[in-house]
Amino acid sequence: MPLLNQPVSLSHYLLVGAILFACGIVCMATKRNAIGVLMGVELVLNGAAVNFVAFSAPFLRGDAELALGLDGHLMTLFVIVLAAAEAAVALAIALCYYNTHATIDVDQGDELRG
Amino acid sequence: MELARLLPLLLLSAWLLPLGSFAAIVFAGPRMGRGGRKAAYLATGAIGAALVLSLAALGAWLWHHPLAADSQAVAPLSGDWYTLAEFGKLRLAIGYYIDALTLGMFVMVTLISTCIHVYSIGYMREELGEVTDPLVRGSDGGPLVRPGRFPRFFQYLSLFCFSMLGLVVAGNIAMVFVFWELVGICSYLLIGFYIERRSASTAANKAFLVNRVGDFGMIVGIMILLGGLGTFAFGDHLGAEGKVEPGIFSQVRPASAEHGLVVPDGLVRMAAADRLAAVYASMPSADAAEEEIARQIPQLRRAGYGYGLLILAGLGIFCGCVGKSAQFPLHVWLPDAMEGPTPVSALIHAATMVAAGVYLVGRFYPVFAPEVLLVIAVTGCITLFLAATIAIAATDIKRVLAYSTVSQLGYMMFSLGLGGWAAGLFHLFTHACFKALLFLCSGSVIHACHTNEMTEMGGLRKKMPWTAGTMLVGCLAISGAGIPLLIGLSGYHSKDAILAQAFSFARHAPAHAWLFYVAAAGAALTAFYMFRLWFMTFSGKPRVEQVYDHAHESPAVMIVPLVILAVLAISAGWTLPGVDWGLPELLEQARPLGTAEGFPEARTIAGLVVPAEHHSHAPAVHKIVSLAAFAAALAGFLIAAAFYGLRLLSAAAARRWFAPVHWLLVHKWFFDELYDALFVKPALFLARQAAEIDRGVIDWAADGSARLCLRIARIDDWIDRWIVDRFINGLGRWTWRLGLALRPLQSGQLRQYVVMIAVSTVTIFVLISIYRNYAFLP
Amino acid sequence: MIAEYLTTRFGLPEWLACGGVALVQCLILLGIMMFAAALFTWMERKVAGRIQDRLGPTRVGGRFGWLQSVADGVKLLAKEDLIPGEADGLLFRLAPYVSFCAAFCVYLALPFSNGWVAQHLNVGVFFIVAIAGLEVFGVILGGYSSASKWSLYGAMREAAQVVSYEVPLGLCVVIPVMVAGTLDLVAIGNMQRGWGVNWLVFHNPFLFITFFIYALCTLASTNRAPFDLAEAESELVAGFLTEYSGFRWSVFFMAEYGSMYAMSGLGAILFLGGWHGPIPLAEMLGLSYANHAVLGWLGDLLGAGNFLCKAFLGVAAMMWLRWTLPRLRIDQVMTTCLKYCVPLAAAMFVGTMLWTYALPGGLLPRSTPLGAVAEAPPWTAPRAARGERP
Amino acid sequence: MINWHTCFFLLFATITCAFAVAVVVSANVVRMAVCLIASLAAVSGLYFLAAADFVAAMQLMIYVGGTLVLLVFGVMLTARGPFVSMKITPANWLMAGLAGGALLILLLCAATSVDAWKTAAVAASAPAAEGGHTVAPIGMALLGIRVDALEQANPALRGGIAGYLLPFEIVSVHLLVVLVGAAHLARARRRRRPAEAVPDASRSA
Repeated sequence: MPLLNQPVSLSHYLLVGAILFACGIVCMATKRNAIGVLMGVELVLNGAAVNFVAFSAPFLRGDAELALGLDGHLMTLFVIVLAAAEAAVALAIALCYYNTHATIDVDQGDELRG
Repeated sequence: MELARLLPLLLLSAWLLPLGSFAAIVFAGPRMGRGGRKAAYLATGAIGAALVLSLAALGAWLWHHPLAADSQAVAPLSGDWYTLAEFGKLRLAIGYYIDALTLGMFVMVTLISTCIHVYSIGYMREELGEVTDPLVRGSDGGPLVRPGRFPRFFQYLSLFCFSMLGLVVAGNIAMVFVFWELVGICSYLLIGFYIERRSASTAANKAFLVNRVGDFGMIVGIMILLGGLGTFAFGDHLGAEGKVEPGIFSQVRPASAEHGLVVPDGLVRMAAADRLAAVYASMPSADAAEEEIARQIPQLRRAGYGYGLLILAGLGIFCGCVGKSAQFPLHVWLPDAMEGPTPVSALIHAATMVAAGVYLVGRFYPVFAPEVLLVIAVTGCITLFLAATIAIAATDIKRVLAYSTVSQLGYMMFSLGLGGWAAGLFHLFTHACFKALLFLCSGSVIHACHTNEMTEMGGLRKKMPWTAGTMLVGCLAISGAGIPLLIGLSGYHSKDAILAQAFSFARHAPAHAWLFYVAAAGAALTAFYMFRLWFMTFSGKPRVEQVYDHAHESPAVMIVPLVILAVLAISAGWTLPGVDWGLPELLEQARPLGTAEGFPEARTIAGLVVPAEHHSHAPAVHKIVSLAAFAAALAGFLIAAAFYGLRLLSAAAARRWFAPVHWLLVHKWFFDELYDALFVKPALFLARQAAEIDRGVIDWAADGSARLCLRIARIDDWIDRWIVDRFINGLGRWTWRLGLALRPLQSGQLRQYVVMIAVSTVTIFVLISIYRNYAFLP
Repeated sequence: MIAEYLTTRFGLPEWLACGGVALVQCLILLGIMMFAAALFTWMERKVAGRIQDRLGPTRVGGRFGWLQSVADGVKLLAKEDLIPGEADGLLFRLAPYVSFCAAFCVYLALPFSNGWVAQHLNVGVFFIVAIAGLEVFGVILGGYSSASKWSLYGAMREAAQVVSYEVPLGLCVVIPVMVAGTLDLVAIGNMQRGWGVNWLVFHNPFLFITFFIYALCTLASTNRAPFDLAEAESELVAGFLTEYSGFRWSVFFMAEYGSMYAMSGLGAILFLGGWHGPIPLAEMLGLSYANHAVLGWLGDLLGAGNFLCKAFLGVAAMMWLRWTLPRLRIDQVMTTCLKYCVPLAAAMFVGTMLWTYALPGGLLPRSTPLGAVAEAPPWTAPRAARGERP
Repeated sequence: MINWHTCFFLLFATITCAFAVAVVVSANVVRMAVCLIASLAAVSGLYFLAAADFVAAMQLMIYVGGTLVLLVFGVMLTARGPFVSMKITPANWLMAGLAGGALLILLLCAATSVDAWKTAAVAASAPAAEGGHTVAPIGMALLGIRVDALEQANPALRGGIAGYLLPFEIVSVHLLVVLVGAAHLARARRRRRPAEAVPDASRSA
């Protein structure tokens, strides 16, 4: 199987990240459910995190000396932690939203429209 | 620890303790117990601790410099605690100047203040709750009811003590002046303690204003000294380069001239500024000019340049002391100051305010030229006689005491002016003891009777045995009672020393012999009015039954200070047998360098002779004076006893016989009226004229300019309305329209925003990549 | 290692060798898990019986009814498999396997003896805690997809409970990790070699208390009484299991017993010395690789026995508690967690930290990260020597 | 010679992308959550492959808990009907799809634009065994010491300045603040009646 014999490179990881990112964007754009939108955000953040991890691995690329190394890992950690924080606040907002609008549909919350 | 470090530390602590108590009461006073009761304990504790520290400091001093009969002057400790600022060569510092006089004053001030603090705890008890002041009418027509001010009173007392101690310890004139004014403001606050009473607030204002007159002179004196000597400091200082910078005293009395009075170079330069400028103009270089000037200065000094300035400086400083120590002609404020609570009167009269003036004269003694001293002596003499005569006619118990204070201060000034430095300050100390005692006794009486008028008292001896006894001690002390030539109460020793000095002076300068006779007469008058007071108050039959029935002995907290002070009044003048330790010896140790010899004719500049003090202790002088003084006092006592004690003579008849004199005395020699006519009325007249000008001219001009402004404003308004506003409104309208046009873009739809963000990002990247020549594409 | 051996000795293709070894390992683990589940099912009934003064199963398979589990299994397999009509079929079917997979994956990183671990992970502790947390997913999915109120209630309770108890559980796990200075379970286990006093539970008083908090949190996170609110048969019929029957139901139960055993094992490694007994028997007998490979293997085998016994005792204690204590109310459950366990665990954390850093020398040699730097650990070696970038 | 790294990468990448797409197309919030967690778990597998073992474990641990909560909220807030779904119009789908697609194309272009990224350096052998020990270095970095940068030439950077102590502390405090804030936002309040919740006046404004 020639496909399985090829080494994986940085670009492959980036492709996965890109797909995750795009899926997240589409998810945010198509879900009327606030929780769904939140999941889209999580996907977007993960797409970014995949990129960080990929860039930090020196063995995936030709110019290994340019790899981020531990910095990439740490940035990913911060992304994960901040994503958790974001989720906490977003869920609290969703709860408030539900309390005031009696629904979770984000299309109903257009009081601030121009 | 060595003395030079220990003493400043002890005195600094003693000095700052009352400040701490003041600050604490300011911030937490009303919350200190019910009605602020604990504020009293705090203030008393602080001043008591200061007393302990002062005693420790004095003890340390005496340990290092034991007194001896012929003790030599000990060099004072001087230095700075903290330098506030330096302007060129001029230093503004919080400094100290410590000698035996400073330490003695510290002990005296803290001791008297402690007694007064304790006494006040009892005296001011009414202020703990709500106070009804029958002398003031409230807004409802009835007597004024106000909240008590117990903590405030102790707060002021603390500030007062702090100010006085600062004045005493001060190491330079600037600091002296600051604390001088602080003492003034404290007396202002305490005299006006019952601020609602019109008389009290007026008296406070009067005290303040009269003091300002004196302070004006003082500022002149300070400015002359500063301009001539270039320093504020009393003592010598180690300069920046390790050079000793001479202080005021060593410049006026340099060691090179055996501490004789020499007009300093600075003053000579100042006086001969014109001639020196000419020298500068004629010489080629500044250095050469300096040399030439240095060469010329002795000549100029011999020619009398600068001496006038020195006299002026001395008179200026003395002017401040006149104001503060209530000397003629600025004595008018002190009797009115009786409006304050009695402990305050005691404090002002005994230990703090008025003592400050005498203390300052004593401190500045080396700077005074003989002419200044003569002025001081004459002023003191006039004051002592004037005040004594007024006291004879006064019926208000506190006013009698007030005039007696003025009179005794006159004695002190008198003595200082005649060269009796130690005698004058000795009298300051003894007077502090017995005058505090007398005031506190009178306070006790007033506390019991609720009136100041002696004509309503009488026979209180039975009701108030302790007060009567202690007050009798005070009267005896102030009259100078004692066994002639042997021993006596404190006043006997100090007054004897003063009279001896006067006698000695009179023998040297016969032209001024009248000073001695007036002083001796004053002694007789003193005994008379004091015993008049005592007899009217305590002996005979009660004059007003209501008052008598109401009277009662004061509580122990007031009696104990009386007893302590009575003991002091008896013994303060004594010299401890065996070691020969006493106040005169202590003062002798503090005597400024070069003043021990007085001003023999050879060394005076104007040919005036001031005798050395120890000459007046010679038996020939002493015996005569002692007997004369005793005779005078005895005469005064006998007359008082005849009129008021035994009632052999009728006081009313005497008043009738001497009606014009009595009229003059009751009106206090018409000083108030005189000042009213001379100063107050013209001032008011001027003010009225100024007001007229204000109204007629300045207001008219101001109105006119306002009208002009209004016209201009109208034009401006038109421009604003029709040009600026239209522009702005147009701008706003366009913004508004733009906003309306952009409004639909904000749909409130979250998902739409997401799509917009994505599309925008893509667009931006596409644009950039086109710009960067498709660098993102593989 | 074995895969290499197979490749070189027998010339098998690499993928086949590796795959084969992986398969065998999985089968061994699955076997252990299934056996444990079967044993514990029987034991639970016996223990319950004894505690309630009954006999429990007595007939099937002889004296003690030791074939009862087999009988149960046959019965469950034979039962009709029901799916409610309103249910979300896909999730309903998926749920038991999610639970089971999670419970099974824990075993992948759990060392049974020195080096006897399917996948030696550097972050073993975190991996196990993370995977164990996944088990609750099955419960929630099952409860949600059953379209039944009882199930949904049970699932929500489970979710709240597990999310809450993960906090103190994580704290309790971190404390021995902090003392040990590594997340590697094998390293943590080997650190406690020697006599029983070397166990981390006796390292300091705070760790001793931590062990009991850990045990409590384990009970809660494996959904055992007195924290079995998700089932709560007296209130919710059978909680999230209401609509399940037959084989799926049994899979849930296997997952539960499996994870109980795994969590007890984790506790044994973290606190109770892992595969080292209270007496260093293997060292006394000279069972080490230094003497001979077979002797070393025997020593490891002894260690494995030790470990399995400790984990077994842990499970026994869980059963004992289950049949002794009454069930808590949901608010009491949350109170226990948030008001007692979390602060206590945090206090223990601080206490241990102070003990480890304030006291010079604990009972164990310190190998904290800071100490490790002083001893020049491998990563400080020049990178070129390790074949990485220059 | 089979490259195991490639094999597992393909496996995890496929799972990741497939479940990410499933999240997008799924209408039921619970199924979305299940798909999301599958996707995220596979991402953590990718992290393991990229020799980031600690990050992978953290990803697993935090996202499991986080998504679990998401799931619970999804269930609770949409529990009015058993399986509520909110449909959107095909036009919306088209718009979102176009935007997402354009973004995807852009990202794909960028990902493949650098040649060095397309050639693996040492990936031929299994690298994870060598590189997968990041726990202690990350811990040290969070304490402010970069043990992986010890041969750093710049002494200022080597002296721990390049560590992550400060960001770590900032993130910790940030988390605390966020927790307090979330608790405040979500505190129990009197529930308004639906009629009040969406007043007509605000709609007509």
